[in-house]
Amino acid sequence: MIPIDNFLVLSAILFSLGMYGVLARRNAVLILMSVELMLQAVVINFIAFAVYLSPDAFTGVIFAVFVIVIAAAEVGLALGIILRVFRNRQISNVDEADLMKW
Amino acid sequence: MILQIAGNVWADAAVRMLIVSLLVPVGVIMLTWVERKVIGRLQQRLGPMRVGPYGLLQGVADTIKLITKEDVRPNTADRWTFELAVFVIVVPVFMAAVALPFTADIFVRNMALGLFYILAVSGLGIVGFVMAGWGSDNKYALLGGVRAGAQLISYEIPLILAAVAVAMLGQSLNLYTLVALQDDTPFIAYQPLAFIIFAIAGLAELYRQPFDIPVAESEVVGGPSVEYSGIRWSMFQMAEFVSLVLISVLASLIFLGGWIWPFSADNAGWLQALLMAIKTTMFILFFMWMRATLPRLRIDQLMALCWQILLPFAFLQIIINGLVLVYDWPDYTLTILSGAAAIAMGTLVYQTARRTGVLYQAPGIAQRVGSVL
Amino acid sequence: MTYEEGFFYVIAAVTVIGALGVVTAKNVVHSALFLILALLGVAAVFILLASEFLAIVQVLVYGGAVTILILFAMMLTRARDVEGSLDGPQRPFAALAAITFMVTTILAVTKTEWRGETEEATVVDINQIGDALFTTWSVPFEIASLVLMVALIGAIILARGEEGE
Amino acid sequence: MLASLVANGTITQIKDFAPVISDVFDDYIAVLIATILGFVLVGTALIGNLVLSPRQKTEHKGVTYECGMLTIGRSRAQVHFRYYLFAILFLIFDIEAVFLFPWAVSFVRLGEQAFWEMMVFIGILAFGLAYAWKKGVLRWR
Amino acid sequence: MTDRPKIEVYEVKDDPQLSRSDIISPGLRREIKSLEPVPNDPSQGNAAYRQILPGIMQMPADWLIAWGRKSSLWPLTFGLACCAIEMISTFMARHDLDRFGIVPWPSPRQSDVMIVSGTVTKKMAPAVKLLYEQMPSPKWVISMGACATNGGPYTRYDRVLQGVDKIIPVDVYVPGCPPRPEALMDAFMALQRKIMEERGKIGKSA
Amino acid sequence: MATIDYTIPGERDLETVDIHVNVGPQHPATHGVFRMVLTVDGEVVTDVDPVIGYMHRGNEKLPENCDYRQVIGYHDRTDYLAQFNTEHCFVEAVEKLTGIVPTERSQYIRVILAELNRITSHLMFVGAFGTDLGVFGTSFMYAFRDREYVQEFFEEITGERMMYNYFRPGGVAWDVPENFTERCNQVVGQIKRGLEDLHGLLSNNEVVLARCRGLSRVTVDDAINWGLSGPLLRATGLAHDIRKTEPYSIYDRFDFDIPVGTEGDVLDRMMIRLEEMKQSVRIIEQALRDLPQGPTMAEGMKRILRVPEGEIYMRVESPRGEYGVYMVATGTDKPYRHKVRGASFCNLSALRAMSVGHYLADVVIILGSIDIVLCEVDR
Amino acid sequence: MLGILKAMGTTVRAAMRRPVTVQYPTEKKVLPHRSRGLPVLLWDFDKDEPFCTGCQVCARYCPVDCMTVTMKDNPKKATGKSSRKKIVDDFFIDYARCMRCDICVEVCNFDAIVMNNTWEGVELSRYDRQDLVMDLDTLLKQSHTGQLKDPFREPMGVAHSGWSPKSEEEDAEAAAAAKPPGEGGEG
Ligand code: SF4
Ligand code: SF4
Ligand code: SF4
Repeated sequence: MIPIDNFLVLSAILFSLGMYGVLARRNAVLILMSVELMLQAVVINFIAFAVYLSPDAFTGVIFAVFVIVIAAAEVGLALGIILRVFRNRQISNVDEADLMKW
Repeated sequence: MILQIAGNVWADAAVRMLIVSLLVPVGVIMLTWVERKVIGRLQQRLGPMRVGPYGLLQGVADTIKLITKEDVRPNTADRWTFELAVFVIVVPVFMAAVALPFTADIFVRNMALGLFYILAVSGLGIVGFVMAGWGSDNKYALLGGVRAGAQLISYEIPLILAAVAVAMLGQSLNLYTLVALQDDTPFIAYQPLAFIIFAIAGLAELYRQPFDIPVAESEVVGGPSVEYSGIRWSMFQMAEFVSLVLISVLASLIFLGGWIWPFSADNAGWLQALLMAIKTTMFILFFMWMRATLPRLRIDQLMALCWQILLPFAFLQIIINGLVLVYDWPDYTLTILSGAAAIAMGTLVYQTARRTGVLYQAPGIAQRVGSVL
Repeated sequence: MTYEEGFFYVIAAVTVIGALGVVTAKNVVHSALFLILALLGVAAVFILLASEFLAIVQVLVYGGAVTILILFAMMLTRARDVEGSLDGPQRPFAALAAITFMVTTILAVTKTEWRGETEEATVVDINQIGDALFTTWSVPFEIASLVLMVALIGAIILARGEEGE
Repeated sequence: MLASLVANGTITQIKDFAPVISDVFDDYIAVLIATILGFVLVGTALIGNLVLSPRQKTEHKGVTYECGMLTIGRSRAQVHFRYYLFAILFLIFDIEAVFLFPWAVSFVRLGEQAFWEMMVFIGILAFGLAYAWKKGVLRWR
Repeated sequence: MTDRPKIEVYEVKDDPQLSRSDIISPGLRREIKSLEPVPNDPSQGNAAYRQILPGIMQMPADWLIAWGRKSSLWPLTFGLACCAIEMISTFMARHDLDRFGIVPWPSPRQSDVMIVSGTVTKKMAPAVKLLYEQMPSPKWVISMGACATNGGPYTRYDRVLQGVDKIIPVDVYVPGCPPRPEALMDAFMALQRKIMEERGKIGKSA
Repeated sequence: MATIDYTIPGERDLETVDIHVNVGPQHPATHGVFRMVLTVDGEVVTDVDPVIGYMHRGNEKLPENCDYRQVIGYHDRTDYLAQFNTEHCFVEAVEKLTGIVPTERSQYIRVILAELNRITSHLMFVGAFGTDLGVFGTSFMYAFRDREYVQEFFEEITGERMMYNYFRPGGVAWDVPENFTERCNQVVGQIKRGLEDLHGLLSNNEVVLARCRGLSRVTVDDAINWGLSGPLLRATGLAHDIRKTEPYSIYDRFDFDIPVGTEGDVLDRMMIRLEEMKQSVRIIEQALRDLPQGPTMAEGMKRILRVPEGEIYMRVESPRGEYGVYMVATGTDKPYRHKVRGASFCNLSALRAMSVGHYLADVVIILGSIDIVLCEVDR
Repeated sequence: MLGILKAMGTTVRAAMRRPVTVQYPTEKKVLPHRSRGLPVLLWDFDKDEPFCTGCQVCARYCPVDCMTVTMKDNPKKATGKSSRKKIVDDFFIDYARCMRCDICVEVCNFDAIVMNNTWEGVELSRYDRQDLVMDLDTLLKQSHTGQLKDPFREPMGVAHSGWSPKSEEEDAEAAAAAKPPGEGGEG
């Protein structure tokens, strides 16, 4: 049986990679994808704790389901915002989207 | 009785999967021949005749030709996207084949969530088309790729909803259970509407006429596969034909009572195989018949059909099932309601197509031009 | 180490490679494809965690929908594959921060002694999920639907413009 | 009939039809094997092609095909945003399917309440769909 | 760098003339110079199995491959002039080329044989040449009709190419104006014979 | 033609840079080697830039140093789907200039063959149009099945399947075989049976209706301004058919109807062609009924045909519309100037106006509905 | 839906009928008597020489000038076996350029050339375009060996283009009028 630490370490690595992406990238879509990575790491943690530590396993699973759902919704919205910015400013780099209004 | 090929479970699965993957090329070769023959007859000519007796070796010859054909990659194509797209298109089909039983004995694995799994995995192939379209750096391919993406994802929703309707009747996602429940009545009798939706959506998932918009020869010349040559191109064909078989098998499992109906649950193995073969062939021939007969829809009509007609009616079917099951109404109410809904859908489509210009929405610039010119 | 661990390491390697690709690829579409790889790896990790349902959900939602969405958005914003235009000057600091975070978390995780750690992963059946979802968690379930609807409408408005033409 | 069948647990006996103990892990080992085999099949075909096919580099062989003309402008152009809208719709309803599947297999056991919950859920999303419809998102213009 | 889209289209749209030249003539300008003939290379490149396989096993392999090639010749759907009509009617139900395993494909990447069916004008010649070069080898060319062979009735007109073999190597010539469908089928059978005869050559370039 | 302003507010939600897509010269949808550069915004075509001239092979210039008999061969190759109609136009022109009166029998033979040829041309259209619509070759197969019957019949008369070179100033080259009448009836019967198939396949199909109805409507005024002729013009509701308005050969002796459309859309164009085949069958039956005996070549023809000085513009109703020949003769045995008015060319000039602002898929079938013959466009 | 059903019914009915295909290489349809293959010369059996006198009228009238004819004094005339003063010496037809217009047959005053109405006139695919230039022997072979059963000579000879009793001045006129039109492209 796999010790739980493996999963936690994996999720830590994923999370920090996503973090790097968020910090380093400039293209908004890429930043979004990095955020997705971080969320995945979180989900892994949820499941790991759920199936290893909690008596009623499915609570964590349901949490994971909700995380996935909300994440997906967030992707849709965020991409909508990015497209909106792109439409008005013809840019897709966050550095340039610095004005609060245009 | 379980046909255990190898002692170890994994070895058993491996051997079964190996058999499947050896059968796939043979089946595809035969299917190409069958399709050309059938379409030839529908067009009042004889298909292949001179390669082998009645052109039986046509598929073999094509395969040899294709495998000894140069594999060209455009200079400007994005190398890895272009070359990996083929894998992304073919592999999901294999993955889906794992959970799909043919008879009680002929299967790879019997998954608890088989139906759900197949629907989920078959969605992966869509990415391959977008990759192919984007990677080959060709306008036709790009148009075809995004068209394929839009069409396949859109029609996946009605497909899934129809499958949900079946799962509601069977209260299970296990294909064995679903088949076992149809020993006296196939599910098509309970919910014809779901069956029609499933058939249409399946046809669209296979991007064949009248839904062959991604690969339309007279518009985007062959769509995503336009830049592919030789065996790499034939992989597209293989994926298409295998998924044709998969959809047909799935439909005959969850709607036509699989290997049980109209006989008893414990009929002999050969009888089961025969039943499934007949039902599957029926579907395949039907798809070919449609292909030889119907023209192509336009992409906006395609989307309108999916989102404005199929989707609401799929929800309607789910609601009907829920009501009947929860309040434990007699079965024939289910049949009646679903049949009525199906007829309603048919008439709706008929009216829409008949009324002038309802399905035709000029994209807007037209009026301006009319005034200008 | 058991064979399961072997699988785990392979899958973890694939996932991490995918994640690395996402954050380092020079071409947006390439990093999107790497994202698919990482997400499928995570799905496999779910399998190792004996939660089949979640893995399939992962494949369905991320393998199919989200990736297509991201690919379309990318082709829409025409994010060109120009060298260096994807990463900002702040890259080294980002790397530093990420590495620090990773080290600390890994230390924390490995040092901790998890109490009540079961020997066997409890297998989650879809029926249990259904029961829980529609009894105990019915309110968040409904709220989720609201969130989805808001996301849908919001995305449409954003993409089409306020008056929606 | 069906409902009663389900209610008095006939399903559980019917589950016995499943020949192989559906052990999650073994299932997905099979999936892994299938994936590998798929890659192997395609790979062998490509390698065979590599060995058997003649290779000839001519000047224009790699030119992008565009009806015998040279490409005008950039090929990897920008796709239209309508595709994106349909992707959004698909995403939303895909997630709905995620909830539908567990519901489908358990709502009879849970009775009316679960059923109506899902009806509300579908209703809310249907409102979203109706909004999209009204906005003309579904009409490709 | 800011990723602003070049809106060249809109800018030039104000002046139709400009847009025309901008859109069409670059292609033309590049076409003109590419009219020198494609060298005829019967080996059609180099096949790896020539080096790998021992010579004794190459002959059956050759036979098998040549058989496969001759049994599924896929022409390019490519009609030029009047001859194209007879070509089409050869594909149609009455004389059904599908019997030979010959089905047309629209993209040169998937086709093996190009039927030059009709007059090749000097404006069309670069396109024909480009399409031929885009076809993956091995590939063959059938010159159908008098025009494609040597200008035919229009040979006295200077915009007409005096035979398509001026730009691409031709394997089979079919006389006639237009050739009967049977003549085209006969050409295909001649091509099949040729493939079987030359099976040793293909893939063995010096 | 005025330029279109390309920034229409509200129609471009996200400013997309249009891509220019080459369609043709080698494309399954462009019949022949026609090329158009489509400016595509997503799926909508915002500009069409037709490029012709890929088939310009001197069909007008070469006849100017051929004698009048050799010119007939070149007219066959001008509109290679309606050879008999083109020959008819040319020989009528020569006869008008020289004052030769063709014999009765030859006139009837000419009309019968020309009408049969109209049928083959329309069959070709229906087949190609079905393929543009996306039928997997079936309509093509059925159409050509019947077309073959007619072509074999032509071969029995003239000896050629396509380039007949059969009409001559003053009559026809040689008399038709004895079993002409019964063979012709047989062929007509086969055509009637074949038309059933085509109607069943296309004319009532919901998909076809959904695709073609209301697509690229053209008003009568526009059609006249653009110089459309033939089925395109009749689809707009104007009953203009040269066989009726200025009957050229002996068309005034037959009674037949001119099918006219109401909408001027693509569906009407298709239906009109399907209907015209029926009318042609009517003409053929009447002509067969009173086909006179007698010589097929006018008396006293000089061995070398010299056309007296003069000029003439002769036009006939070819399947694609008005096919005209303008000829200047200077008393020698060769035309001094020889100009062809191709129907396809004039109809094609309306392509941009018809198809801008439609879907990519629709532009293809609009082009198909024009039914061009490239050798007639470029000549 | 009804229309779609109708269409599907149509295809099925077509599938029920016999296929119209003629399997060409094995079964060939009979060519009509008037079928125009490519021009061949006729052999005069009782004189045992070709009909052709090499008068070159056909070469002059050929629209694409794909014929080359030379004439010589007939040796048989001296021996009195034949009445022909002149006889064809050499005769080439470039089948690759012939447009099968039948004019040469019409204008020939000696009924010496006809269009080949057998399958040999159709199956002429060659690997080299030079092989399509036929010389005298090849052109005569068909009729000499008697494979060319009954070639089609239109009943009125060339009357349809105004055949009046032949006279010297008209011939001269013809010769004057019908110069080889234009310069040939490439031979
Ligand atoms: S050879 Fe004759 S039929 Fe063929 S294209 Fe040339 S002119 Fe037309
Ligand atoms: S064939 Fe006739 S016309 Fe020609 S050279 Fe011989 S005899 Fe004279
Ligand atoms: S048939 Fe016509 S083209 Fe051919 S040789 Fe005779 S005259 Fe010349």
